[in-house]
Amino acid sequence: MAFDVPALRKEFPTLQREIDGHRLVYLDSGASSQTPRVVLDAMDRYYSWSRSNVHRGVYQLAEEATDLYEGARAKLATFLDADPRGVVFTKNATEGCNLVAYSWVRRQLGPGDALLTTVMEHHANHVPFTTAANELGFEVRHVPLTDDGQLDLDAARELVADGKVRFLAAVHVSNVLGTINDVAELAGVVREANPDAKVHIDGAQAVPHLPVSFRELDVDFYAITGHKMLGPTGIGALIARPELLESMEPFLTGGDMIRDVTLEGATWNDIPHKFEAGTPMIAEAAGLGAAVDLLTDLGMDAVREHEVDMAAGLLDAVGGIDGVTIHGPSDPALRGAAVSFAVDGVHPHDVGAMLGSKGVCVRVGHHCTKPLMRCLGLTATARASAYVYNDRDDLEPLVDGIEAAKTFFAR
Amino acid sequence: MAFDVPALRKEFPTLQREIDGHRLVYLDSGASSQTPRVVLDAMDRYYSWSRSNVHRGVYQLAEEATDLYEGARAKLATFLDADPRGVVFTKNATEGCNLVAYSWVRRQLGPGDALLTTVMEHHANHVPFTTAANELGFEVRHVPLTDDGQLDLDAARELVADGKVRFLAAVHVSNVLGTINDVAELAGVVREANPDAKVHIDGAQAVPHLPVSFRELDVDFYAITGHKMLGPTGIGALIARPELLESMEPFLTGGDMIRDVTLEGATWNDIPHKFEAGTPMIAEAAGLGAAVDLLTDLGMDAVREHEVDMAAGLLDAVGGIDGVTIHGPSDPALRGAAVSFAVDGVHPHDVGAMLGSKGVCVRVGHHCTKPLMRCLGLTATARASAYVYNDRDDLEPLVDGIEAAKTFFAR
Amino acid sequence: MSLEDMYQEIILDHYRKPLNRAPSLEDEAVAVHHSNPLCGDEMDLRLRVVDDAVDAVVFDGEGCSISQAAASAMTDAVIGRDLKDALDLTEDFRRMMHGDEPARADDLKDGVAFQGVAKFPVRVKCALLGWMALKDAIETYERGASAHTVTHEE
Amino acid sequence: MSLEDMYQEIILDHYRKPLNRAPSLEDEAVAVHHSNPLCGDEMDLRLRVVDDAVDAVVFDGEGCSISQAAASAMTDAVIGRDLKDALDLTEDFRRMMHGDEPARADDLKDGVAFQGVAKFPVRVKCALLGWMALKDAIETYERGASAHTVTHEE
Ligand SMILES: Cc1ncc(COP(=O)(O)O)c(C=O)c1O
Ligand SMILES: Cc1ncc(COP(=O)(O)O)c(C=O)c1O
Repeated sequence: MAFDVPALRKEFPTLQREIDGHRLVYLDSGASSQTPRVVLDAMDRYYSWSRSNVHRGVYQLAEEATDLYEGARAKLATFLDADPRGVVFTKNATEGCNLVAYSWVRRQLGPGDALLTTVMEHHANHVPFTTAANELGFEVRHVPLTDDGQLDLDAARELVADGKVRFLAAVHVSNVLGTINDVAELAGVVREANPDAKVHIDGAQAVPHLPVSFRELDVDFYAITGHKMLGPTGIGALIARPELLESMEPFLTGGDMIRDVTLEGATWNDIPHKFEAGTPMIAEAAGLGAAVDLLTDLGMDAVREHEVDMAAGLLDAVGGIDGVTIHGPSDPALRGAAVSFAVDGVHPHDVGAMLGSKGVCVRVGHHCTKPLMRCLGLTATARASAYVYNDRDDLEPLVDGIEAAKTFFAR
Repeated sequence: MAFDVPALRKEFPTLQREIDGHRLVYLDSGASSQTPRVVLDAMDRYYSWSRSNVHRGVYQLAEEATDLYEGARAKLATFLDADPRGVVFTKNATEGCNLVAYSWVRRQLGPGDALLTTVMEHHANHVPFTTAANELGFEVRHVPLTDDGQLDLDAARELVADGKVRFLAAVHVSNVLGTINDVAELAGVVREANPDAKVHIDGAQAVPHLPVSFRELDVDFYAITGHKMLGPTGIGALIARPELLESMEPFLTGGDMIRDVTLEGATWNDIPHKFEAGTPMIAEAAGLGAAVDLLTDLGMDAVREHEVDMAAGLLDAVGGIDGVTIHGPSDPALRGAAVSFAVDGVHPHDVGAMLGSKGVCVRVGHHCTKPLMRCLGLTATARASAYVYNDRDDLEPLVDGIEAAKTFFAR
Repeated sequence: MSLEDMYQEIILDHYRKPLNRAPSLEDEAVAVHHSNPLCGDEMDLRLRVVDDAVDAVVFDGEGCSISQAAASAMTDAVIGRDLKDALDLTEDFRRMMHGDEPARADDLKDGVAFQGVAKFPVRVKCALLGWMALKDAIETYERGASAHTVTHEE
Repeated sequence: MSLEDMYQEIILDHYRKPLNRAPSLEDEAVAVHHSNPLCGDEMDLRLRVVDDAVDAVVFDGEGCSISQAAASAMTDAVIGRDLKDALDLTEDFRRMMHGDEPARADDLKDGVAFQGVAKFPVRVKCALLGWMALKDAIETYERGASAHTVTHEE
């Protein structure tokens, strides 16, 4: 591991907290990550030194704010190996998925067309498209899972064989199973059957944890969210091919995204501004820029290496408990460090509450993936998800808490 | 004046800055206000103590984060005299206007219908509706101005006479003219002709500066934005009648806003959550809550009183300069403290640049109101806008800078 | 926040040995199915009415300890009460879950043990699931219907 | 950031006494109208071409000192150049506005005085307005057309 976890952990204020005398063990980064001081400082610098609106200001504060905002866009573009003209800031990944649903899917797909997605999508990458399908009359098809929680690419090949699939929406890394999908290959399957098909990937759980190159993935749209990648709340981004953005009608309209407005109508600003209506998330962009700097400093290869180690540790430690079943791939190399599990005879809520009382934070519930839960015959799971500030010292409190829940709730 | 401006000013970090040896005189709060330390502290507390995601967490941090977020909603509801179930958090006012355009107007209006708006709208309250009109074939009508920059209610009466107007979108306080519109009366005009008509008000420039009661205004929708009311960037809200929200289809879809999801479709969560898709602006809500507390402490009546005084001061000081013309009402009681002006023979950009070089921040351009600019026969104005931290000491640098621009750019 | 604030022994007892937990009921008047999709709790509740009173009520389903125990304690508190009174008691429990002192603490029987749950907003809906199913069953009965399915979140 | 960084005397001179500012041009080949709606700048530019070279160019319109002065200096730098060369010089100016050192500083004549504007991103588009209108006029001419209107933002 190339970075020093205990030293890094010191940079995250909330992690210094105790809960009822227990050290806080934060294993819910899949829901939202902790925020390091450098990110808070970057936002504070904006608020305390350059506080003003961006674009078109003729005074120094406004120039600085614009530089911060556009500078963050450039940083994010470099981090994801994308063209800054294709980086649209959104409030979260969900807005990015909706942008694609409104500005591309709803304007392109209709009766006779099909959209391909998977059974493991987060609601963010599912509901915008099924809602559109129900209103506009196109078909939705679902790539099923193999037994070990991978996407079934053979089934996908059959699903696209009739050439009707014009759009793919798929998740890069599952927030429940941890599965890392080979989205480039899946995109290839879709494009082989229909070279004009467009591909949208939900990268909310990928970008925080793996090196991602938008150019290499060679997809059309890619949604991310800041609060899961050490950044602030209230910001995300949609990465897209610039020429595709140029051809699309805007989604949100209003100030800043226009070229000209008359009483009768409007013409649009250049991309990416065409898709950013109203006053943007200026402080949040500055914060996200700082988060990207930190991740770059840590090195995404090192982050990934650390997480393979944490995934292995979680699978061993939690999977080793009597009566515990783990969902998702058993090979750490095929997955992220978000590990969902079931404890025989103890409801996930009770597991989570017991862990919470011991300062161990995990998420319980359907994780915004109800269709996947139904596929797996589950209603809820408990999920421990690790990130750069976790290390193997965090496993013991987790295991102890699960054992305590078993004892406490034994019927 | 009930509060001590010099003492208050100390609470705003950026205002302590100097620009090239000049005291910073911030007169661009119409674009974005300064942020006081209490707001930064509230966000910092969330990030440094309770950093986690909201809703459904079974550990303490998540409960605290949820309380912060929902607590901010309750504060905002009290501040605006509205039902918290009708308070939908958005990323800015623009998103609020788009929500109304997508979830109500686009689903209700069609050929044969008309939408009433005014010529003084900000693009945020104009483009979402004209774009919808152009796509769906309903008509858009515009309330014109009287000579002193007020809405012409007699003309409005004629515009609604045929009963076709089903929707009104109007600005509460103009960001260019400063005019305070009697939106309750305008709403009455529209409803008299068509009792079922819905009314949407853009309150972005009103809520920071005046006491506003959603209940008393008796409108259907009301959009606001946090960054103009001492709050952080990245958050706003749409206030709406709960029963209306209940009857509407959601706009953005994804996690958190659903009740149940199957592969085929979804059902929606209760309001207001139905309209809040994805991880919300948690820190931003906490910050906005603190801003609302501060405004409540200052007292909105006192804020308004202070601004009438500042408007009077600006009108006298700037209007008194040779060759300067002021746009908008000349009576401070009828307007906010955003004052647009033109300097004979000097382009607004040059005025703004000169002022900026002396530490005086004003906005120049069309202020996202191109249709209004065309109505007034202008292409741009310079605008000085005051807020709670400005006082009459800020007028001298403004006047000196305008005089300097006159000299420097004299042809 | 100690876990014991919420999981009193009395709650665990109901969880471990639930009262009136059964998949069917003879001469049932109404069957309702309630679920809380946000937690994945599912509950079937069956009600037998005699002389406008709760003659019998059983529940079945899946859920966390709080939802199961609360349903168990609920059945014990409402059997024998006339329908109107059972609805009134339901309202008392609901208010308690939102932080009020219960007005009918004695009538709630073991239900009062759930007062501590009010401090854990995310679990409130678990405690309410059985009570809300009961309320729906009574209202369904009063409407003259015999079955109802509700997917809800308090 | 002193204002003088941007408003050099040479710029103010062009602003106060613009060269080739006129509402019409005899034997004009092309007329283009450009506007920058974000600032409200408007510019009419007319071009006369003789032997594939800029024989004359005039501009008119409304805008800030930077846009007016830059257009004035532009006319002075391009009159007499053949069209291809004028386009090349335009590109050099554009690059300078984005922070590069100008490759043809001498040919830009007073245009080099605008180098400081590159430090003020919001004013860059003002400085470019006249040059972009020229580029469009030449391209319109080369397409064989005689008029063009562009609403743009650099
Ligand atoms: C009158 C008015 N409406 C709407 C807006 C848009 O606000 P935001 O940019 O925060 O969406 C503004 C701010 O510029 C405004 O002045
Ligand atoms: C896989 C996946 N996609 C999308 C999202 C939505 O992200 P956000 O809530 O930030 O919009 C999440 C986060 O919960 C996720 O895990």
